[in-house]
Amino acid sequence: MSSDHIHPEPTTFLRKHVFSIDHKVIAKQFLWFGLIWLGIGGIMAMMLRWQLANPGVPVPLIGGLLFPRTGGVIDPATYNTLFTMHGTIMIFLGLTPAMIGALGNWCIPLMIGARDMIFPTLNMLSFWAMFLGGAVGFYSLFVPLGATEVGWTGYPTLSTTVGAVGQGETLWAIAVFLIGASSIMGGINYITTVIRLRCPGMTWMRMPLTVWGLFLTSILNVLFIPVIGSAMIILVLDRVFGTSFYVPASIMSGGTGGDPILYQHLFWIFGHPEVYILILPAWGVVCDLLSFFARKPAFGYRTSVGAMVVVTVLSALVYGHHMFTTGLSAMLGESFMLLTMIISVPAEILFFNWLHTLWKGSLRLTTPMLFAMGVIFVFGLGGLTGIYCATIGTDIFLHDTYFIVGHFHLTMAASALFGTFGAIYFWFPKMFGRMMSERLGKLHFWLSFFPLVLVFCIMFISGYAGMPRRYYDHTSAEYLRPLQHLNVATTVSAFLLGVAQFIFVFNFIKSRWWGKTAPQNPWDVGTVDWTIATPVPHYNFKTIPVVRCGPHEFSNPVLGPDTDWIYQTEELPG
Amino acid sequence: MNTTGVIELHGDGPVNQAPPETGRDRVNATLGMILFIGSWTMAFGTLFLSFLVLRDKIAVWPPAGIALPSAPIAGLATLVLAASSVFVERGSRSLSLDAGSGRKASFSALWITGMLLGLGFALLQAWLWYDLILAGRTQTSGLYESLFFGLTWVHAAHVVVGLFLLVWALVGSKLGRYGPERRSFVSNAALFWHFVGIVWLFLFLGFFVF
Amino acid sequence: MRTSFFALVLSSSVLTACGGGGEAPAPPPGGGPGSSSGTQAPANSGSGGAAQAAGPTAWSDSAGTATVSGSASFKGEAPAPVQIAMDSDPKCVEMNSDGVTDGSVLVDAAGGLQNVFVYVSNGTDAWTFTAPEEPVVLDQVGCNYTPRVVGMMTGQALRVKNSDPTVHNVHTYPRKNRASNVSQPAGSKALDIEMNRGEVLVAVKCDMHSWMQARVGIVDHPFFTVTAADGSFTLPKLPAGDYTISAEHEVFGKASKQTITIGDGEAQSISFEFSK
Amino acid sequence: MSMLSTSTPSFAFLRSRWLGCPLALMLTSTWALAQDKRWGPGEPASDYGYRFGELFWLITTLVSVAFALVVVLLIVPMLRDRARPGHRASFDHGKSLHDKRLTAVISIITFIVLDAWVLVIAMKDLREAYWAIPAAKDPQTYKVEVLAQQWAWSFRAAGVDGEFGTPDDILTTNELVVPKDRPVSFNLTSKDVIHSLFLPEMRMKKDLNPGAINLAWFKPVVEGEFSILCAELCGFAHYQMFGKLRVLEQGQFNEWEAEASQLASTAFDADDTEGHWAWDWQE
Amino acid sequence: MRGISWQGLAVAFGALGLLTSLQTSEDENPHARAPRDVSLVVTEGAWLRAPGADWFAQRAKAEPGRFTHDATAAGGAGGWVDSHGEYSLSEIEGEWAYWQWASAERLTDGRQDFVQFCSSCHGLNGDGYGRSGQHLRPTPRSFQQNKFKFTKVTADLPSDEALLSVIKRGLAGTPMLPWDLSDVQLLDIIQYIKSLSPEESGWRDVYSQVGDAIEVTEDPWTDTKERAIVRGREIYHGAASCHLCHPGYVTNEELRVIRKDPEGTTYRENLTYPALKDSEYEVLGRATKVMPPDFTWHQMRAGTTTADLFQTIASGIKGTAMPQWKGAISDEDLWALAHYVENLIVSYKDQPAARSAFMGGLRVSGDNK
Repeated sequence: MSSDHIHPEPTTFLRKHVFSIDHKVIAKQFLWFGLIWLGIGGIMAMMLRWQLANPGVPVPLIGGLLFPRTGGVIDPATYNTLFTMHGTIMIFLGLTPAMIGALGNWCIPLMIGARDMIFPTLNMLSFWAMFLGGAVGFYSLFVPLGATEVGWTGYPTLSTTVGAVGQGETLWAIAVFLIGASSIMGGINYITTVIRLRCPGMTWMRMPLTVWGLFLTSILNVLFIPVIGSAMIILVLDRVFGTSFYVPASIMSGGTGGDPILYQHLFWIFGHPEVYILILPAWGVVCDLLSFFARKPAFGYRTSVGAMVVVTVLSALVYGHHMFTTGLSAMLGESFMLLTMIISVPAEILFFNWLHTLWKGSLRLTTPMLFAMGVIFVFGLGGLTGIYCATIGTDIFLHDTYFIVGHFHLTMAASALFGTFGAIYFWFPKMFGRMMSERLGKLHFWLSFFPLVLVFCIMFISGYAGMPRRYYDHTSAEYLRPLQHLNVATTVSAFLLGVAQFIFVFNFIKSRWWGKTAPQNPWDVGTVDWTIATPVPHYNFKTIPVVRCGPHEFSNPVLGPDTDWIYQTEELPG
Repeated sequence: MNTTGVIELHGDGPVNQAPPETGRDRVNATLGMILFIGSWTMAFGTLFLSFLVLRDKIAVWPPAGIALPSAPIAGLATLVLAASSVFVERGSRSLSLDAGSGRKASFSALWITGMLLGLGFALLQAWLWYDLILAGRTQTSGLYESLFFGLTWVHAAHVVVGLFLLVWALVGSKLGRYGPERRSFVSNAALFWHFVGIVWLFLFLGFFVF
Repeated sequence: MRTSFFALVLSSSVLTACGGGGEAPAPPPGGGPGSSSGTQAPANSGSGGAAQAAGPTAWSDSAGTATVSGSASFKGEAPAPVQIAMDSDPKCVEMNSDGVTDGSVLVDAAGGLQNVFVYVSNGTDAWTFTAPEEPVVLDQVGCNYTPRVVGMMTGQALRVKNSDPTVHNVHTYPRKNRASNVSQPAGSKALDIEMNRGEVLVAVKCDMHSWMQARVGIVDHPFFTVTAADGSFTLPKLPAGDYTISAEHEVFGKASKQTITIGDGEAQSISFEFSK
Repeated sequence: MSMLSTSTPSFAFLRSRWLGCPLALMLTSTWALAQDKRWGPGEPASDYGYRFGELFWLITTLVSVAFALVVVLLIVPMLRDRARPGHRASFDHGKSLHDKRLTAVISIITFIVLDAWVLVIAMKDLREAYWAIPAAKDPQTYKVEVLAQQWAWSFRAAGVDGEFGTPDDILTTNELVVPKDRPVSFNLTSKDVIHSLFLPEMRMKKDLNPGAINLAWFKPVVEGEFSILCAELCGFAHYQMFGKLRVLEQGQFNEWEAEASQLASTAFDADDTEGHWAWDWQE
Repeated sequence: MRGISWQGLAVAFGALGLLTSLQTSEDENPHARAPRDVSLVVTEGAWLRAPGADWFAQRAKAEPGRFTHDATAAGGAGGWVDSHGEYSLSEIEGEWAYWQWASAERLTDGRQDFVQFCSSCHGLNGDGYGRSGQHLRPTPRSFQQNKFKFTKVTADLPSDEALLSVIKRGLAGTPMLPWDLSDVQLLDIIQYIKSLSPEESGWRDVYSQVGDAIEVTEDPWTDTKERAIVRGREIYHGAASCHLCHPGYVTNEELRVIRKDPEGTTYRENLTYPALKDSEYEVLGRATKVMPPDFTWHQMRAGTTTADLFQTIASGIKGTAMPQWKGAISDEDLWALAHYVENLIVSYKDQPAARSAFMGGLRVSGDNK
């Protein structure tokens, strides 16, 4: 499987489209898989919001079809399943494949001048493990007693057979394990490819920041996915074989039993690196897109890389801020608070580098650029509200309220999602050989940007007002009834956000088959992947390129007045 | 960093006979395997962390008054597994020496002994379980048994996978796919087998020694 | 939401086509409800129950000629009767100005045990019996039940009267019959309680006055009686045949059964031993 | 019995009233906005409640200033530095020492202003208030053992004699009566799954883990009726696990406690051991 | 080293695969371990008792076209025929009774909803001792005793509608929630609960009676509330003598006057406190005691409107010391009692000042403590 040897061009239909070992085909498989699941997760979110705004009212349009027994009304068990599967799907089956799977598989080989991933068969297995995980998750919706109903975090003892008796929870654990396995295979593949297959001249400091983001994500993947893998193994042992790792002996009955808090530690040791796994590729893409479309070198390339590396290293040490109210010891609580404050520093550095890249640039406000700047705004909001959650003084009140929901949606859902949209709009021409319509793209951006910010900012208000999360119906508790208007406002803006996504779906489908044929380098960008023809041949590079300058050599005075960019393979004049 | 500048394309015809491994390919394969072992170390590290955390919840370790897996059998199992690792390693090394086909014969002999010892370990492990079950202690009867059965089951699954890889490597070498010039799979299988051995060592120390 | 959360149109319509039948299977015609899916209606047997189809002849008192008598005695040192504290209801205290002892265990000097319910437990299958019209009367006098132990036939009504100036509530504790818990203020009309399944020694209590206890023995034939103060009893005339006779006391439970065979006109005597 | 649901889907979406629903949503939501509304969490009713408000609004002001700066730095290039023929971006890799020093200075300033300042206040809050559990020996402390279960709270107070596990212990369900101006100290555990005792007006929240006892405390300073909520997902009726917290004046509270203890001792059934849940107080 | 048993070795090799565990001895607390292999499917349907003919008459009015009265059914006594085939008439041991057919699918739906929503307190097999039901007083209902406290029916067993109203209203002051599930789910759960009654008892017994909630007659005291309260107070302490279990809200002297007792009669000690009473509701086989509520202190489980109180007093609380008063005292007196109790609740419940003044006054002047 040496990289120089080009594996033969696939001939049969199966080898070419289904079990392909070509990183480009696998990237498209991941993209379609991720987008479909993002759609399903999005519909679930809208059903959740409908139930919160109109408790007990049948869900319009698809309610009668999905919940025939209760005549379209979502009952508490269905509601718990909806927000659990919404979380699991959006994180594991939506963002991970769409961003790390699709973006990673497409960009890494092409942007570092390699012919393919270093272990192509492992790459194919990674997609089919993810597919299997998705299949198990989908099947678990049909199991008697329904799918998992204990939150995407799956805290025992609710997730053990004490709280969730059906098989749905076991299948959820197996699905997460399989998706984890897929991420580990992918991670191993990405790291080895980046280390071993960079073309001559592509030093570490000449790699595009997107590749840096994906490389660091893979490191986190490889190191921390096994932690939740083991946590899931133990959970399945507890549920199926009756061990008592997480099932405690009650205070009154004595006897020995496990410790449910152990699962929380294990989950969040994986959990926080997971949120950085989801944000690092988006950071990488945003750094690059800002530089590409501001026609200006990314400000402080080395400091950005340094910031991302520091975030990767620190990400394992800060998980405690998810558990401030579980009864950590004072020393542990305060140290986690300090560490979480410290990890916000590299994020700020990266943030200011973005702003500096824009400053005095020559902005081309294409759709990818709009999405990249959208990420700046949204990640600014999300990141800054992180301070409330990191400080125990405020977190004691705000923990498990809608404030936290708003925070992690802004950082994880909004920034990562906008980063993914930006990447799709940017690499669509090279991937499918056609241009996505700019007009629809801009419409999609503006129509989803404002409702998105509105939805999650109202959540800050309801969180501050003390509205706990994961409530089926806020009108039953006396204290929460006056907050129902916030629920309704959130639902209205969530529906607007949901409707706006159809523009993207239409644009994506239309452009995929009927879009304008794309030139070889529509955005005038110099990275190596734009030096090859569209559609990209099976072997990527006829001859392995030799890189002579960095990815962001824009408006370099040396280039003379007529052009402001240069391919990485060209020599900087003078 | 591949150093060759321009590489001519091979003809587009299908490449049937796998070309011999270059030095770079072996490094790639080993780097991939090391990353996998690193990741699985985190997995078993988590299991061991849980083992340590849950051990404190049991006042007396090993808990008195209930049937315990017998330490001598576990000790024997550890020795058997260690021996098996040694043979597997010598088998894998015998391929890399620059000798003719004579070496291949000694590879099979060493490799098969390593495999049989591995099988012996599996039997001893099963015997440990059976003793406990005969004494009526299954994984549902308490935290100690949960820990013992839970962790040893997960480890046993990896022993089975390890044995399967050893068999695959042996069959591959018989079919000529693996040999002195294509030995990355064999060395990876050996590496994984050693990893499984080290994990058992930690388990043995945790349950039987400290 | 356990079933068909994502019952997509395609999958659910395909599966329901070959799935289970309609709403509820039609019951078989006529008689008991059953269902086409084979389970027979809950024809609970009930111990007395309908006589066998072949040959039971209606019973008339004249056919009985054999007499069975005997006595029930208590071995061992009888517990001393305990004074009942009735102070929770002044009217009861007023009616029992000289104080009342607990009547659950009444043993006379010779060891004879009163209030033992003696009845034929089997051997009467060859006959069908009709329950007598007039109900069995259980009166509440002086905040106590008189008689304390009484027998009746299935289908016969138990008439509970309240001739006290205070309120009582009649709370029966059957295992197999219908329970009832009705209050009876002073001077209100009698209550008819219907119990139509054989059950020996159903407890009857009053929740207002916790010391008030009575026992009712329900059998599906007339051959039962309660031992007198000296523990003696005589069963009503029996037809010839072999019978097993059992006895049960409120506190000491069941004595060992006695099986006898008796011819027409004969007289036999049996005795029951009770111990703590 | 998964897919074989006998009630075939009613193809409800074909009927007209389903299609009208999104419209109905718009109308109902606007009407709903007119109902009685509340925006903030309400006045704090415990002695350390003010700390959350102050810290929250301090962070909000700092964050708003920082965010305003970010928005400005975002809008200005969008308007001023747009690509126009002949306009070139300034070439600056930001590798120079000056740039590195500028980045370092900005990040240190933001760390100090945004993080360090808040950190110090939070540390002070924790040590002085949230984690300063009042001593159990002190008679002023009103001790309550809380046993959470799937979808209800059981509270046990020591009653007049101050001892737990005695006949006069006051047992209440979904309702807790506490004295005003006396610290209330909790021993929290759960029978089945993890719950979280959330007293919004008192600004207190603590998880109840099965198999372990957590400590928490607050001191009510306002008399009245407040609410108890559950903040950790504990199953289907997690949203119905609310209760009433009544704070009584000291005099009234003593009468209430005496009455409750007397009633409890009359209701005490000595040999019903299964009903007596209690554990000795954990410091 | 123990002797090597070759047979052990052979089996051991078989044990190499993941062993599912053998069931260990049942230790004392069934909830020490997490539940495993919970059965979720009911294999065969069940015939469950349905209410009497008058209930069917109402249903016929409510659902026209479904029920037709057939005079020849039930051996000439006349009975209702259900066109859907769910209800049917049958004769066992000479007793004609209506039965309701609960199909296996419906019981399975009910079982699955029961396990999801109700089993945490009521136990996985409905024995009233679930994991969350431990240490609870009053105890969660066991569905194997066929006794229900607050269903407001005079017969032994409640009809579906009576049970449904209890579940939807919940029991205030106890962990029993007002479940806002859809009626379809609740009715399926109710069918499953009914199928839990043991053989020949409860809904499987031809002799048991299934009644509908007591019909709320017209309140005679609507415009003369004060007189109703005075009348209620007389009955409460006089004819019905509720003060034997519930607290007496009068001084000794007033009680003597109301009951027209001779001078100097003394009443039960602690008159102003309720007296602990037995109940038939068992936990682990032991009957538990129940505390009759003090209307100025405890929370009413079955509602506090006058109509609710009327129904509760009239139907009595099964399995406890509270008898059924319907028929024992006239409806008019029942309404008066309901008004009196409602007045007690409204004026003193959750009002510490008013209550301590009132109860304190009784205790100080009255000689009983």
